[in-house]
Amino acid sequence: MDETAALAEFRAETRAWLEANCPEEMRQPVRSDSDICWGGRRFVFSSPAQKLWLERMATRGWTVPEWPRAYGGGGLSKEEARVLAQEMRRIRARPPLSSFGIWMLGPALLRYGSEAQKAEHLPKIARGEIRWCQGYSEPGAGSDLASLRTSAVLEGDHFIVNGQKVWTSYADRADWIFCLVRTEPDAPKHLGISFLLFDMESPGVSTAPIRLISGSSPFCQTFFDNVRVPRANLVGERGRGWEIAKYLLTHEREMIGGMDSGAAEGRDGLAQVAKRALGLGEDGRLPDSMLRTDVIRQEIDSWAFALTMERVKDEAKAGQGVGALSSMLKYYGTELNKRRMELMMSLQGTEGLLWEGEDREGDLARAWLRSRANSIEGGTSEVQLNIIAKTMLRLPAA
Amino acid sequence: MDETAALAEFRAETRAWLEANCPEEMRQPVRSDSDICWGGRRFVFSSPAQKLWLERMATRGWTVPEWPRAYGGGGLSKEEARVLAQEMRRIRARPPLSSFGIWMLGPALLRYGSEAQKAEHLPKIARGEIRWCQGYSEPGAGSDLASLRTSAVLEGDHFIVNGQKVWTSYADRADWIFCLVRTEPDAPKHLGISFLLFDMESPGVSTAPIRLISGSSPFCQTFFDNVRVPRANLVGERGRGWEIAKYLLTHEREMIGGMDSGAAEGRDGLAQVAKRALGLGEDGRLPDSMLRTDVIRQEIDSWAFALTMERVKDEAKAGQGVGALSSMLKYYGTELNKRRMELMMSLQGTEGLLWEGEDREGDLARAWLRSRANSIEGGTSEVQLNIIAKTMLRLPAA
Amino acid sequence: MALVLTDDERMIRDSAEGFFAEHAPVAELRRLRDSRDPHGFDRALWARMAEMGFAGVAIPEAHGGAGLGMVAAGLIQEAIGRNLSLTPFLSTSILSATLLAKGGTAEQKAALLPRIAAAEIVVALAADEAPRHAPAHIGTRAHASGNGFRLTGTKPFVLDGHVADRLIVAARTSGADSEPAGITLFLVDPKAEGVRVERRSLVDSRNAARVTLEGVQVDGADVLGAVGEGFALLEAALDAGRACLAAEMLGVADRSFALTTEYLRTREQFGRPIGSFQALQHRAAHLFCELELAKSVTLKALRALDEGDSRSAIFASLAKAKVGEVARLATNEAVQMHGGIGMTDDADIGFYMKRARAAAETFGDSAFHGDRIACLMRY
Amino acid sequence: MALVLTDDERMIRDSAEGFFAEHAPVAELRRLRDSRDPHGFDRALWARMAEMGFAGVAIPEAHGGAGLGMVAAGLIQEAIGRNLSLTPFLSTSILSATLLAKGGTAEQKAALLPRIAAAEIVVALAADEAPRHAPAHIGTRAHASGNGFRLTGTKPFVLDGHVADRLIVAARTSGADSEPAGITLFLVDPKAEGVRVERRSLVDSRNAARVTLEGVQVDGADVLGAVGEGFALLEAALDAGRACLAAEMLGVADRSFALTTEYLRTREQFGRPIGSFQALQHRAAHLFCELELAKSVTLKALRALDEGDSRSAIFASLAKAKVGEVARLATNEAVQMHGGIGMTDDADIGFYMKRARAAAETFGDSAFHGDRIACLMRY
Repeated sequence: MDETAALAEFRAETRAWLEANCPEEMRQPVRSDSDICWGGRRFVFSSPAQKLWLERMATRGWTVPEWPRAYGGGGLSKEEARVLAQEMRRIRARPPLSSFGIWMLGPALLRYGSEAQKAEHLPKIARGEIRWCQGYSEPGAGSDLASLRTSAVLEGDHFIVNGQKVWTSYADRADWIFCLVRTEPDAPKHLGISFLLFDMESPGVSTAPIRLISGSSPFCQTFFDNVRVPRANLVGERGRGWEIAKYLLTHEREMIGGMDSGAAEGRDGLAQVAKRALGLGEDGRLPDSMLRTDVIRQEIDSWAFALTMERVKDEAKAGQGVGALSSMLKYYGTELNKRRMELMMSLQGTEGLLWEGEDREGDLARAWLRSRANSIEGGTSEVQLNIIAKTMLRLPAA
Repeated sequence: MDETAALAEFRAETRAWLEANCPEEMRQPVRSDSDICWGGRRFVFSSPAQKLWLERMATRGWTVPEWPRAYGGGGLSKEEARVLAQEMRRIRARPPLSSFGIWMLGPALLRYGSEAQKAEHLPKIARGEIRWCQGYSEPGAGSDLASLRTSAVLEGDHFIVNGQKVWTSYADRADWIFCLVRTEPDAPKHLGISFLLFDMESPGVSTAPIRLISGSSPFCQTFFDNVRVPRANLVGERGRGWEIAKYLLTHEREMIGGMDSGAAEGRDGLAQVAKRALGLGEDGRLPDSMLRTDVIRQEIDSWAFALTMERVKDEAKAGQGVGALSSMLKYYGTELNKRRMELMMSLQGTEGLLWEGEDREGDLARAWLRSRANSIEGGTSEVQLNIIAKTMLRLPAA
Repeated sequence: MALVLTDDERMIRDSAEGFFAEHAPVAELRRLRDSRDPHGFDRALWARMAEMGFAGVAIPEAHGGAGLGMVAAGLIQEAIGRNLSLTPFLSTSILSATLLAKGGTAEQKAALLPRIAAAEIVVALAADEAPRHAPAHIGTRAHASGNGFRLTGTKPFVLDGHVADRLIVAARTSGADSEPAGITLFLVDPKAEGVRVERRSLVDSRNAARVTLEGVQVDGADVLGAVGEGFALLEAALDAGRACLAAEMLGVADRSFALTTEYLRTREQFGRPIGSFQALQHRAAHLFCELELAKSVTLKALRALDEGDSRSAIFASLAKAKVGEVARLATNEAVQMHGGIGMTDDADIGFYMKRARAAAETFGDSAFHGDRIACLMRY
Repeated sequence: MALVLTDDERMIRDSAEGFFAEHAPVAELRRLRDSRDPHGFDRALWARMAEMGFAGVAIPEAHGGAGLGMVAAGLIQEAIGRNLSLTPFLSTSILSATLLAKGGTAEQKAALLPRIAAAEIVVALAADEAPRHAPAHIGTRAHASGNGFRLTGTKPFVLDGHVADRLIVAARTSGADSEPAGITLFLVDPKAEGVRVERRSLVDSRNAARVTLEGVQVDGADVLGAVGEGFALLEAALDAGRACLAAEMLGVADRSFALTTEYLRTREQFGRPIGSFQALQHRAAHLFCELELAKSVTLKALRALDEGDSRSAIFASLAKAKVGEVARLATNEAVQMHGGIGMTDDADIGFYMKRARAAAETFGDSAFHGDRIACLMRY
């Protein structure tokens, strides 16, 4: 398709600017967690280049290209944003900033926040000054998120928050939390929920990391003991937080679902891994015929899934989308990724079992274990199937 | 294990009698439907030998070896009956009589029937004089059998039966029917059902065969229009027929579940079929590696299932059974058999698609289509899984 | 090009769906089957398909066709699958038309393509010899004779062979029985001496024929493409056929899924619609996802053929393999969820299961195409 | 013999279950892991296993064992799986004891078997060299030297190698790297010159070692079995190990299933126990059936070994292949049904998933054994 002249000009300018401003070090693939810039009050940059790159991009508003300029964004159109993304990929530029503020809270604030809330929080997100975490799940409320019990009782100009959250990603490193609380204990369960923002340094907030089966601890339990939150930090209407929560969940779902792309470009395909692990027989085929069968089936499904992501995007662009397919992508993508990791483990045999030791031993086993959470976090596979049955297939409620 | 002297003597006598009395023609494998003796008023024997074999066996009560002699049975112990079965297998003797009366109604009458009912019906079943069919399912009541609506209203000494049954096997050839009817329309649904016997020649009974996707019509719809059934033909208590029905269903389930035995002796294994269809490669393996994988997995499961049937039987004998596993055998066996037939079709490629024509063309496709009913008839796979979840796993009701 | 239908393509889809639903629904399949129709399809329908531009959809306009390409052809075939319509579209308008358009001489094209577009003739491909698809496995021999060849061999499964006005026969002019090199394609008149055609009926009520060739004389003008180099041409046509079969299976699967979800919403058991049972809901929801994948691979395969993508063989195999499995799952689940009703000949759903199986076995099943993908990707 | 446990075997099963539940439950695995115990198991437990007759369960009474055979051994290993107990039972009491009992000289048996039965020593098998099990793939070389051999090679994955008092090393005295012929087994002292042992930790908190042999001198008396004919002996021991691993995986799967159904009965979401959701009920019911199959193949494999059944290799592979898949399904479903809790290190269920995976990869996974069954059945 031909690009409009304006867009072509934007592309040329962008390319030139990126060439001039993206530090060489920031053009390398992300190799470890410390290469990711999360921002926040307590963030320690892993290099001067990482800091410089964030500052330069934030100055242009390009950490959040499509947000309005008034809130620290780049004010770009969808097409311009796509061009920027393409040009960044071209030079393999790293994302200047990764943040739940950008992915989740920002879009919700843009839609549901008051003017004061937008002005207060969005620029700090855009500049990576405040790192956010998400207070949704509770010990008794997993898939059944709406049964949450953390309470927020209004006393004068403050909500007094008491309760406990689990699965708060990086709560121990976050500055602020966006949090679902129950403000109307007597309302029907979906209608008593509100959406609050507060500082993690508020008195009464404490966190404890959760150790996972993979050995790492990206999640915390978070406890609230009479935490005082200014009433002005309520987003949207009181008792209407469930709507905002659902809006956020849809974003999260699409993010998680997109993780499998076995046959997609840029990533080492399963077949390549199999070839390295097993070699090829004289007939040019992988020598273990049962494993080869499983690899083939996995590759077929991965490819079909990648094409489906492409088609869904193209249909959305063309205005032909059949509606929210995020549950489908989330369910299928995560199940696929789990199968892929199982196969990766099978291909490596006993070497895949190694846990600690020299070099990167244990990486594969950890990634395998990590993948098991994909079909649980952000709404379990079972919840996604329920949603599909109800919204896409219009099957009657149980 | 050593056989007791008495059992050894019984074996010797049985062997001698069978040798002397089983016609040579009755020692051939069953090749077509006409080789099966169903008995009944209108049955036409396919050969004098078939008739003779039935008469001789019936005279000894060996069409129903374990039934009491008083009702036309052989009065054998479990051990003697096993010896008889072994000796019949030894000379490949055909069953002298196949009948729903033997498999289903007989055991139920022995347990629930009145003395008069036993004396009236059991000897005729044993001698193959009366052929029975089963009136259970109705158009609106498939898996939910207990919601049946065929009514039986008592008027004086007769029930007046009105309604409709479906899936009545061979109703068009049967002499009598054992039938579930609703006698208490106001009772809770499981408590209003009664178990009636009546003659298919009664005025008001009519049948219409159902054509299946396989082209054959073993089943009928059966209609009852003011059929008068003597009150004495009620089996067990009025309103307690559901218990009898369940007892029968367990028998049926075990019969259907046992149909897969891919790796069992005596039947051509799937691997053999695959070898004939595909040949072997130079490495001694089937040349199509994906199909070979599927064949291997199917053979593993078939073998594991056959061993499970063996273990369940052995445990029952040893008094160690964990309870009714009939739902497990029914569910798994039928699903396995469906997969097996799919693979058989794949192995034959386009030849498997042939429908009518020379020789036995169409046999495979018909058998494949027939296999699809296995997981529906006698309680669907879904119903069996419900039963397992409830009775074996004690999971809470929905 | 974006992986989405253009406005033109959506119009074709809608008009094809309307056409087959009106003129060739499942009831028509039933009628043709039960009357044991000697042709196994309705010639009037075939003629109407010419009027609609369907018969020549993939034939260049220069030869009387619509020149719309494979995406359009696939949409027609999808509508055929949705309605289980009986037509010689696949054999004639896809396989034979592709072979002629890509490999034919000017004379051959002029003689045959306009007549296909006009639905005046049926042309059938007589290639496969093994029950399990193996396109290079050609044992039929063509020996040089006079200014042409004499053909001898048996083709046990020629789609629409019993009604074909012309056959395209793959025979071996050199090489061993399963070598790609040495295969040559010939145009053969089924009425020629030495040709025997026996109709064979199939489980899905389509028809095929066993074609036996006993020293059938053809001359040099009957050679289609280059002598000994027919395999590449054959594969190109087969890939078009495979992509269209994927589209047909997609139609079969999608329609049987729609019939099933409708049944789930209305059929009651245990006092509630069976679609309210969560175990069935989850299976249906999973199937929904599989169908979405099937749609994507089908469109990609057709698009790749139109674009001359160097990976179009891979995409054709991807579509045939994936959609074959999805259609099998969809129709099996459909019959199971329909319960006893699904086993009766009165219900339409069984026809979908039969067709899904037959289409999956035609020109390579999922095992064949999975292996082909891996070989093309070198593993 | 009937496919059912005898009264004696049921007593062994109950006593093994009681023993490991009391002395080596999951909490003990946690303790050993978190304290980074240098042995990776509790020597006191191992000594108690001798008192119970477990350490020598499969060793003939003449050599100080209980002489109870493989069904008994499998029941012990099943209890080990159920409790995830850490012991050198598999390496020492099954693999090494089988090799010594079947292939050892009178002197070797007298020297080692009673000490194994008494749990005084740990003996480890150093055979596999490839990450994916390939028992004939032995590259370690044994060159004649003096009145014995010099061994050179690397064994990257020797179970319990870090605590072994004696190693049984498979090395090649002749033949090519992946030929069955030419393999010889040797008894090697891990303290001998040229032996290097490096501990490697595993995902399931078991331990293995990389054993490197650099010109390690052994003499003729250290040869176990006949020179060059070690493969058959090795396979016999491996089949015993595979059947016992199937038993262990059965214990793992069965216990994780029990934990899961218990969780389904008690955990509430949406105002009701999650076990009341039909989709989960059906998955659990299916798993129940798979577990029944797993029980049957395991018992058959063990029984066949005790009876010297000519098909015992097939049954060992059948059990390893089938139970491996069932254990994978059972533990995956267990983690999924436990939801977020299942992903935490605090919950036991993750340990079962890790062990199921590790046991499945050891001595051949389902792909390996599926292929082996087919090859043994000649297809």
